[in-house]
Amino acid sequence: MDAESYQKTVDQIAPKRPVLLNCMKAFLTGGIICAIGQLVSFVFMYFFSFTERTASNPSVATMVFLSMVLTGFGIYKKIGQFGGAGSAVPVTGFGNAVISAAIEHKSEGFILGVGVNMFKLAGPVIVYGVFSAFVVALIKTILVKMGVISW
Amino acid sequence: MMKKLWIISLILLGVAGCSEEFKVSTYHVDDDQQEIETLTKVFKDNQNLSEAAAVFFDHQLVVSVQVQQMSKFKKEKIRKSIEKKVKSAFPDHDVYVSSDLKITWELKKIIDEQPTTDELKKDLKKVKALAKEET
Amino acid sequence: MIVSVIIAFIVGGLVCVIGQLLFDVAKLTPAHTLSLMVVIGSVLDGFGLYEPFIDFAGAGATIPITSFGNSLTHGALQEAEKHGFIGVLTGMFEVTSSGISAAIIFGVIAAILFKSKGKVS
Amino acid sequence: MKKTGTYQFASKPSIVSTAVSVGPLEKVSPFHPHFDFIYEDERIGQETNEKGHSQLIEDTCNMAVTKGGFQLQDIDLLLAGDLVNEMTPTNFAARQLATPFMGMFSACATSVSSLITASFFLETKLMDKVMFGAASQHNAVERQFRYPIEYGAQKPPTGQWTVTGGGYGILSHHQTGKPYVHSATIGQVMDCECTDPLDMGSAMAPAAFDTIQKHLAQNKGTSYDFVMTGDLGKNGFSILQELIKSSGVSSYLVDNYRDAGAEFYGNEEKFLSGASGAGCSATVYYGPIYAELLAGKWKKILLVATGALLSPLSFQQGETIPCIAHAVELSME
Repeated sequence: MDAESYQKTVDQIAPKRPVLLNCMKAFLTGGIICAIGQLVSFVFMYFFSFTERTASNPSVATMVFLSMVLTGFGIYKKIGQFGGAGSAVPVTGFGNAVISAAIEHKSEGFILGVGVNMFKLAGPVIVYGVFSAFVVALIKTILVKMGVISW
Repeated sequence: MMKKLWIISLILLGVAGCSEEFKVSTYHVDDDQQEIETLTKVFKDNQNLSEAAAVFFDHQLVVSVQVQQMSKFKKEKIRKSIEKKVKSAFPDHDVYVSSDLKITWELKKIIDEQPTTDELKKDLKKVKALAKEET
Repeated sequence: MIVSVIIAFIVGGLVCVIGQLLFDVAKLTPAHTLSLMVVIGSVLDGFGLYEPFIDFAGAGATIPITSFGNSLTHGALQEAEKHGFIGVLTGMFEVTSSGISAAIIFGVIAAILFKSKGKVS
Repeated sequence: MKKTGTYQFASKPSIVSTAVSVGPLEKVSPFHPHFDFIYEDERIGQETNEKGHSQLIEDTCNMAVTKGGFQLQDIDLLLAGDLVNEMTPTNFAARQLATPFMGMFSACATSVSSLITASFFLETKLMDKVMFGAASQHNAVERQFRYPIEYGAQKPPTGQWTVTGGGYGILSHHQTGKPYVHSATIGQVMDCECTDPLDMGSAMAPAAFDTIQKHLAQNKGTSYDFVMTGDLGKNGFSILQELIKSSGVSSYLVDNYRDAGAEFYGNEEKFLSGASGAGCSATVYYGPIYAELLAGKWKKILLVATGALLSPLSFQQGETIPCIAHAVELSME
């Protein structure tokens, strides 16, 4: 049996991912999470002295907190199976990745387990976020110094 | 509430571009109507605003504008152009223009309460400090 | 205000749809998808496009992970504006820290409080 | 002539006792009346999943010994395995059981590879009682191969659910009234360049097909009640059926194919393509299937356990997923 023709058979028989349905679910889930984030930021603006801009930081932290509660009680993975990227792309998904790894590796202790493995899944986001930010900022700074663009 | 819902539905239909009701609220300690009118004209000249609030106090002018949803991409540009216009209209005032919702809320609170001079001084200081904070 | 919530819902939802397409059509793993989205956010800020996007969509732009890349770049650029090239290195975490620090703090707290349960979804 | 890996056991070694235990989630399985023990706690009352895994193996082995009316010191050899790194759950359970022990690893095909190996030991008459089997624990295996349990990753419809459970049996010299091992086929590793670790069924189907074909070719004219594969799942099983249909193996007097993984959780959609894990084939083969053989419901069946021989490392290094399938033919007189 050659691999190529077998892959064709697999493609024919294997159930297709319901892309459209998944996208609708992702839209709904992600939309709700962002709408909640917006409401949370209004709360920070209304009751505390945060402006539209500065409210985003405590809102993000609050969303991560909510993510911790949902992850801890085993609810976030159900949301994840339903929402797909809708629950992975918002910062709550980042929180879920960190927190689930932390809970999972508790059994190996707090240093070698939780500490070492916490960013097992979310690490690349930070690594490539920082690296791309560095590259982008460097290029822009060079262009500004050369006088091609301004800040 | 109903009016808000009505406005929203209009926006969602995409026809709300210019028909949105434009509200200006002001508080002038010395109640100088002419100054208020000059300022209101600056706001009315800009088609992108949905709400504006301003407080005059002792040659200070703190302004906040709310930009219509569809113009929010250009929010910073709009704020800057308003700032420029207000500054040229009130050259003898210390002008501060913000486009932040929180500042609008705070200014409206001041306008509603019409506080005494001392309190107003404190309030405005607080508002300005808030607005200066960056992300 | 309600408009802002609806806009956050729609825009945030659409950002997630892009993520879902990267999952299902491009067949990327979650880690690849999220890394890519962070890079996109950081590049958009390089062109000065992410801040207007936040002005427009509020939480629809700040809650998705793309805002992570934006704030990293933004911090770096702000510092670079003040201190030149050194700022590119030092400014990185100026703005972002809340997401990362919240995740670390709540991660450790969660590890103290919870145990994983293998219940089926 | 190329070796086919098929052997017949003239001494007809019999499976004299079996025991099967599963976790709480497996209660939904249509096979559950035949499980000897269903734990209320997926961690078997232990601190960690791995300890629970070990406890499950130890308990089930003890059960198999007790059910057969034996004692642990009667066991000549324990041949068993699981999926966790270096098979510590089985090794640790063997420490408690204190019988002679050799670890077996054929991924999810360990249930059958251990039985085949046991049959050779019995055939030589050097040993009297060999215990064989395999187990898996959902949380421990998921962490090893995929994501943390609480991570909200979306599984595609081809994904499978690792069973918490273990099945062990004791193989002894021929006894009338007990199912015996008639023959076996040791499979070869097949690789059809599948790469998706969330679609093991497709990766394993060619291995199952190859082993079935070899075994049936050596036993022409034999009529089977059914051929049952291990954990192809609904998706992998439909691919196997397609392979069989397009190749004409159906002429070998087999018209009934089954798959333990596809049947394990019934039609519960939340388990997606069905069950997998070393515990899947082990619990089904040595639980319900053994019970039905013993009751005389079936006369001759072919069990083909399948295993995907990947590790997270090999997957991340871009390797494809090689797979294996071992077949054992059980008869009941």
